Amino acid sequence: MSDMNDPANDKKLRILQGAPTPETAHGVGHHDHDEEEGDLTEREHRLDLADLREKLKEKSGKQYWRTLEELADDPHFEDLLHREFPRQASEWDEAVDRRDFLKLMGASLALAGMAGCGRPDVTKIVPYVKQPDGMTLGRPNFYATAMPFGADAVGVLVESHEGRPTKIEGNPDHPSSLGATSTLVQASILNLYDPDRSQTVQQYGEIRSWSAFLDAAQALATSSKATQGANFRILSGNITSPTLVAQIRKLLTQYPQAKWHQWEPAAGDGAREGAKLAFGRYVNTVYNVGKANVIVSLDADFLAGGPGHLAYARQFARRRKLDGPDSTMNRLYVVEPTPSVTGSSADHRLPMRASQVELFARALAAKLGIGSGVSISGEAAKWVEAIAKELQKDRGASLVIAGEYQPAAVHALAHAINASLGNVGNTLYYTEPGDGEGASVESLRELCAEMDAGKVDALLILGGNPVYDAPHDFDFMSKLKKVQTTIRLGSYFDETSAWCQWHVAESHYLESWGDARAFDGTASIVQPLIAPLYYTHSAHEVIAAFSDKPGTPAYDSVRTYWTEASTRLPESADTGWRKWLNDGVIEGTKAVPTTVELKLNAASLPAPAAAQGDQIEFIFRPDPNVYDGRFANNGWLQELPKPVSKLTWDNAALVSAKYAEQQQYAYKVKSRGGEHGQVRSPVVDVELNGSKVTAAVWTVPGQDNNTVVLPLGYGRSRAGYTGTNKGFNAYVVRTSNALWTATGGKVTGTGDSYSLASTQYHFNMEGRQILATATLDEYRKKPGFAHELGELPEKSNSLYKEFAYPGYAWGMAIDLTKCNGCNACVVACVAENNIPVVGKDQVMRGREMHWIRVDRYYTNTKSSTADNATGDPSEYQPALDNPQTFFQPVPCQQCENAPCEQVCPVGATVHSAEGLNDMVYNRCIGTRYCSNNCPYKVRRFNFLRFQDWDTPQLKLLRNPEVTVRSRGVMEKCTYCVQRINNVRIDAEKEERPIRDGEIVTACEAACPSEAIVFGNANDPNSKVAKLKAQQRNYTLLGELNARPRTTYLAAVRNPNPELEKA
Amino acid sequence: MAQIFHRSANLIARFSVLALVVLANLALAGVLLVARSPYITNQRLTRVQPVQFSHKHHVGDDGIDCRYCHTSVETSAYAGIPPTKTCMNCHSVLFNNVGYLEPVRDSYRSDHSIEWVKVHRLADYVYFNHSIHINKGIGCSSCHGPVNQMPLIFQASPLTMEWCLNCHRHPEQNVRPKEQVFNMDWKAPANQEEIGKELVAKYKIRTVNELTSCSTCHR
Amino acid sequence: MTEHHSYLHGVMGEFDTPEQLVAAAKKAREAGYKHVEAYTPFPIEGLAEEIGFHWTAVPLITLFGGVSGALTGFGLQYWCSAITYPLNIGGRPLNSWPAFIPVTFELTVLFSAIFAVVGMIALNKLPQPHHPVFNVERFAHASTDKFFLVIEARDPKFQLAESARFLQELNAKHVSEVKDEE
Amino acid sequence: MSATQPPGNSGHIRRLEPVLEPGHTYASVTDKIAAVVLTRPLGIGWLAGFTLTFTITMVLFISIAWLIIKGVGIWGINIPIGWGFAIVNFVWWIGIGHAGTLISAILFLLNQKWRTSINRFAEAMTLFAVACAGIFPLIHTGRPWMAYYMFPYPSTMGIWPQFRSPLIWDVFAVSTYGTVSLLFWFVGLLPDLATLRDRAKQRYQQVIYGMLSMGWRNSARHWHRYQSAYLLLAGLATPLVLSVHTVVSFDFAVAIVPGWHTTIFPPYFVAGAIYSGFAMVLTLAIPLRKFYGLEDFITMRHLDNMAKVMLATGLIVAYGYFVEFFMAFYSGNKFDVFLAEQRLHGPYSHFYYALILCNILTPQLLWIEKVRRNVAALFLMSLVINTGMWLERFVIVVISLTRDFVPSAWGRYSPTFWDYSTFIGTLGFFVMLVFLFVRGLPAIAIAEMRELVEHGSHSNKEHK
Repeated sequence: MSDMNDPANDKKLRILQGAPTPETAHGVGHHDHDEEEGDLTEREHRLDLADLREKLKEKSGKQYWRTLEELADDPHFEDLLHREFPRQASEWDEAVDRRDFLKLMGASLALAGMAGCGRPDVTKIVPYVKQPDGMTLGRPNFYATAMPFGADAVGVLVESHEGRPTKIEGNPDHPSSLGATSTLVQASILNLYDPDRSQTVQQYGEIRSWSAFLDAAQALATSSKATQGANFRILSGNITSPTLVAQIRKLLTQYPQAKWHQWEPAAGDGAREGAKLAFGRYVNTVYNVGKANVIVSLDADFLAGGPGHLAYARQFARRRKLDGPDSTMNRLYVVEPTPSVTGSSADHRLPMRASQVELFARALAAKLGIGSGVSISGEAAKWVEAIAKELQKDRGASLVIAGEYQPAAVHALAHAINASLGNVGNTLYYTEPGDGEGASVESLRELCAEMDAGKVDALLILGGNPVYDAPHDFDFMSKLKKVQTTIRLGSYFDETSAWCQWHVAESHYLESWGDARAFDGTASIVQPLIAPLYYTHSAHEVIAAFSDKPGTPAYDSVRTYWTEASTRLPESADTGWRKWLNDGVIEGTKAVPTTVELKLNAASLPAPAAAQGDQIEFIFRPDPNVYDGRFANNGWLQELPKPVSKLTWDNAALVSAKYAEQQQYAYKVKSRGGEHGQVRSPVVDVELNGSKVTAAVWTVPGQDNNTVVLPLGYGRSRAGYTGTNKGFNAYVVRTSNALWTATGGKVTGTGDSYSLASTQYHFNMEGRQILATATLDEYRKKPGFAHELGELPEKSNSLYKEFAYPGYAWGMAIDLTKCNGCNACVVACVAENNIPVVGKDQVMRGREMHWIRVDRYYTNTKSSTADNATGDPSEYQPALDNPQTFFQPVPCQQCENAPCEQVCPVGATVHSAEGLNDMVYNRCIGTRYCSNNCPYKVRRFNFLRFQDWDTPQLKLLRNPEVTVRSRGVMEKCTYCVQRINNVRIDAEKEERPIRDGEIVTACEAACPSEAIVFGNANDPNSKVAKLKAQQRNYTLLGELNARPRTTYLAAVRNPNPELEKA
Repeated sequence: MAQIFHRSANLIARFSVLALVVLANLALAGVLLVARSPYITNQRLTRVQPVQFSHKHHVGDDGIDCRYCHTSVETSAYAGIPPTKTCMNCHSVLFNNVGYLEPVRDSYRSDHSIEWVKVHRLADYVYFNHSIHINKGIGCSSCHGPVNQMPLIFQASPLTMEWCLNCHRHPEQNVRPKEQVFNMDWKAPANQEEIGKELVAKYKIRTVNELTSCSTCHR
Repeated sequence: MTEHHSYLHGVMGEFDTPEQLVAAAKKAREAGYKHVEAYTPFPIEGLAEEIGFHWTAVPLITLFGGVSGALTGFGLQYWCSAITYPLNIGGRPLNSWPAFIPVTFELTVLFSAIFAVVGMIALNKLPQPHHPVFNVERFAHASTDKFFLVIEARDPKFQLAESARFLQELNAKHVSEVKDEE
Repeated sequence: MSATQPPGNSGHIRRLEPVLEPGHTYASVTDKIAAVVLTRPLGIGWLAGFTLTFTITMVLFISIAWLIIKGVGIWGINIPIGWGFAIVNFVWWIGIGHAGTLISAILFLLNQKWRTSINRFAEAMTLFAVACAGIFPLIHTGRPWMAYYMFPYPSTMGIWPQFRSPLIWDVFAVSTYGTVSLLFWFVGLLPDLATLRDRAKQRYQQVIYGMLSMGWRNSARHWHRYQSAYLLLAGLATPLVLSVHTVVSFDFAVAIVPGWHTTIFPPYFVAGAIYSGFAMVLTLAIPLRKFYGLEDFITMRHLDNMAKVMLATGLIVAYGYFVEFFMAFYSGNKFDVFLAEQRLHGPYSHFYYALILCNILTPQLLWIEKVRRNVAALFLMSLVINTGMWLERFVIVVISLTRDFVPSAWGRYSPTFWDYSTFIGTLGFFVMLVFLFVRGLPAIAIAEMRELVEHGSHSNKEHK
């Protein structure tokens, strides 16, 4: 920790301003002071055991291992390994625990050095030789960049401590962020420091130098020249980087015969094809969710997934901002097969199997006079009636959104409906699609066919992981074997790299130059915050390797592109560059709306597949945490409870409560951890499309009865230490003709059971004052409804006289009407506060460490006191077919009469003068009495040594402003006291009061819905005070008179009265 | 029955009982004293540095201001250890070939940092911020002692929590006019108490209650 | 046991029953002996009074211990919680005296108990592993089944032969002189 | 004149067997008891028993070592169940540690002659139980090496313990109780040590007992002060013994956890403590009197009386259980009501029913005189009751924590191997100490037995 506290520990630091060349940006963020940084730039030098012994001779104890670690990052060292220890070297590739391997090394080298463990007497200060300008030691700098993701890019501001990026915040100026971040964005910084990341260029698993690769690439280039690249293929995912696209296009002009294929396993092409169907050409659809009074989502999870979801979530939440009973709300209808974040926060939600949604869309369209009517029955019919009426009422201010995983027809119908309602131009508009976002299964099919036919000699795979995620009927691996030269650019040596001849380690977006377009076309420069930690390279450099200018640094490519492109922009690159970097967006790049005319003849649409009775329908969805599998090795995301199912570390075949009952699936809550911890769930074989996968079953209330969800992204065989062999691989049963919805499979119980780690099993509130809810009408009738379940006792009831808080009184208000349970706050908290990952076993024991948790309750279910229901999914009750779902983030409530403080024997948790419930880690002896006495159970205990003190990369990641807790101490949320203190110190220096909104907690900053507000409750004009003044404001378990500083604003939904009474 | 013990046993017995009690108490007192002794606090302990830098010479004799080297002391939590460049500003000209400055020149040439041995070392979980103290009129010498008289720098204060609290509980006893903050020779005047009180009010120094809250220093 | 340089401690008479001993002690006092000591295998009510020992300071010492314990207990807690480092603990008052009662009570008991025992031992001038009476062979029975009366030499009325005879007249069994070497 | 034998009510007298079988002289009691320590050779039984318990003690130390190395995570505890076996065992052992001082102090003040022959080893048992109990609060902390933070000493940090916390009260209560019990025990031992010194044949025995007895010489003056001190100690120990388990019960009663936050706890914890304490005394006394032939001293009368005490305290405990439920429903507090139902229907209900069986139903057999006079039955009963009392603590500590305020945070608890090994380890440790005690020190207060002979002779005269 002292290393972390001491800014001067980073030697040779450069902040990447203006245009440094990659060389100058070398070797940032070395924090180990007692070691020399070997200059590894010259290519020739080779290690042998003698040098190694030499290097390690005088080192001992920790230094010894550190040196070994450092050496391990030296390609020549790996080179050496392969010469000296071929067998273990293979282990190395499989990215088993690196430290184990190093220990093995140490042993085999028979080196002394176990001595001298324990804290050294002297610590060193290692100042700069030449301090970079523009930085102050100990004050973090923030740099704007963007995280490219799928067909979108999220603009972020990255906090950098002396050159170490430690935390990602949203960029308010960026359209895809508006200041918010998602779980994936927050967690992406952990990937940067992931020790399992691939670190060098390899050929057949042997370490090669970059120059060696360049030579090979050039050789290939020249040979391809002859055939005009006829046998040369590029495979990539969706690319939003204008520069990269331009580079590829340029390459393709040099090799006219060469082809570029694109494949995204978790991005549906329904939207593109739908547009084609509707308008005869590809266009992007951009929504103005904020302008819509009525929103109909046809299986679209637009609040938590897909391009622009952060912006949509914010716009949506702003339309649900309640200042008082007279405020208005928008209304959201969701039709979907399995509960999503969007569905869970809808005013009306209708479970419907995926294949039926098209039928529903047609019925709705017909009601609105588009195409011919189709028969739809039951609840759905009532819905069509009601929705149609509403849409008509709100012409021009309504919106129909089709889901990413729905077929083209649904999208086309949505376009048609929006057009007929005059929504185009109001609540949505169309833009020209970016080149390079054409990923589709057909593209991959074509490639596979050619590979099979032996037409491909050279295949360049940029990112992705086709061997793992291609439809299994393509059998990509065997096709790959037929290709002579295969080159893979990937950040991990994964399933695909294992079968490729060349593997080039890919740079993280935080350590390489690039650019990316947001969902609305706005482009940003991706600037690195740190020089590559390992010998990694970006796609720009790899493409350049095949061009006539091999070895062009990414920076040059990007800069050149924008120099040209800027002619069309208000500012030229030379003048604008700094501004672009500073703002994080390039002015004038936002795509202009394009006009389209509807060519769709709804009547001519092929008849949708009829409902197959109660035949089981399997749907594939990307996992909310690991997405298509690319985040599988990210511990933060693995341990993050999935928004609706609250599962961690695994995926499971999700089934409805009724289905589970029909199949008599028995869940056993184990005494280990129990309700939040270990649940033994039945294991089933899923046979589909001629192949089989074995999966654990998990019940998701509100799922369509005949639907089984198979989440993608798990069952990785070469993900890394964290992600390998977690969950089951749904790609195994996924075929190209049924990418999203499949039928004809069957589920058979195996009789076994499997332990799943769930952080919340019990979903009923047992009639306690925990999550107050009402409909808009009820709220208007009775604005104080939240206080019915019991209220704060009068302060005068207290025997004691109150402590006064004359200065600041920090408080938080969480608006449950806005919260959609997306979990961004949880990961943000983990990132900000150095919260350790404990692993599945510990989660199963009920020892997860998250300081803020998002509870999920089903309000209309039976409590377990009533008729001894269990109150958990192991038992069916009709309400579970379509329960009312609510989310509640629970951080430490910072009680003024804190029960935890009173029982601590050593005063390790006491109250600050500003009403914070301070937790003093270094005083804590770990009696856990405070946690027992905490009614909200928000305290977390280090039962074992959960922190990783060994891996150097993770030391770089840590936030130096927060103590790293070790074994045996209690920890908890402190309202990000480090942020409070830093802001306060600045204010004190200027002798002015702290402004409202000047302190932003990590969770507040991340929240897309602006549901969390922090501030000074003593200041009547502060946002938080105003919220607390609302009648909706209530206290969790107020009757206990703990007087929390964190209060909640009751959840209000806005259902359609017609559907209500129906 | 035979006498078991010699009569001297009486004295021995009583004395040893007494001794036991006394020793136990002495041991306890001893532990408490050692915990406050330089042996534990590293007070007044000079360290061997790569360059035997003399604050006495640079501050005392040459009268160089603290902030010339410790640039960020007014703005950041860390006072900042000067980069080699700062040394070279002068020593590229002065004493530019004396042997004992070779490490500096070498560092500058080879671009490898000089590794100083840390003298003032706070526990990892203490978050001390230089700038706020400087800005509220707490002088360097209040904690670092008469640096201008130290040929080799050493830790002048015990840096125990007790010691920190003394000042956080009675800021008026240590606060000085801001213009005196970098004055190494400043001595508290006779009427420090009253001046102190005025300054505390003037500089809007927070209440003792706030200054002694745990989260003021621990996070 | 070498006899040279030995001095006389007193004469000791042995009795079979408590009753005899009490009677003898009574007689001895009536006979005007001041320094008489009795040894019995178990406490005998009234015996101490018979040999002229009426008042013991043990209760007073204990009381003192109790009072000081109570003061220490409450004082310590009050000082720690309200004076030296007043901290807001869950909104409870700095001087939460009800919460301070248990510790105060415990320390009261602890101190008085220690004072009682230490006081008793000290007043009895223990530890004193060596004592002239131990030189008498039969004195071992003092911790089993015999009752002893000793007239000490320092008694002004003491004369070896005289006092020994006096004891025999009280039909003490073995009358022996209690010696000890310098 | 023993209080249990009012003259004139001679019919009553005949049915009561004496607390000491007739025919004993000062010498005989002394010989018989001292012999156990001084002359009796080490029996194979003793050796075997000691070896076994010593081995188990080693298991305890290994468990603790592993705990220090790895952390409390090796146990089954989690969030929300922050306290598990460790605290259960702590409360249980402390409870057991109550009988000794109670017998010595309260029965002494009540002038119950029958206490004489059992108080010595009851006190010893108390000390050993407290020793076992003391282990747990220490090792259950996350950082045991920091436990000294709990003591008020002038630290360089300038901070002090937080005296509002029941855990601090525990620290003081338990350490005080341990110290006072030790003093009480030692004072009682003083004359007996002297007796052993005088009867010892080997030199080393003479020296050791000589030192321990500090040169006690049975002087009348000494006896006088001795008695006054002993009386005072008894007077002090009486409120103390009641306070200790009251304070322990505060650990729970002061907290807000449903199932803990109950005003009935102090009285029924104390009753429960005495309950289990006497049970343990029986568990030890019955084999002891058998193997060392002390039936004359520990007569049926003692067993009978102890059985009656257990019956009485058992009923108080039963009342406590009832009141818990009554208050839950009477108060209508939804959390308490819910918890009460959970005890009956929840995942751990079987523990609760087992508890009722052991602590309330079975002991009712003690109404029957035949049972009270059947040594084997009493022995079994004592074991059952101690099991029950352990279950009671488990129910209180664990079940309450599994179902507290926020349903989303509910959890469950299951002990691990190390939980069990630590608990069993303390059992071995306890018995080992008892083994050492019976061989090293007089298990029965000799001097007081001589007194008893004295009184016995008187009362016998009267009856003739």
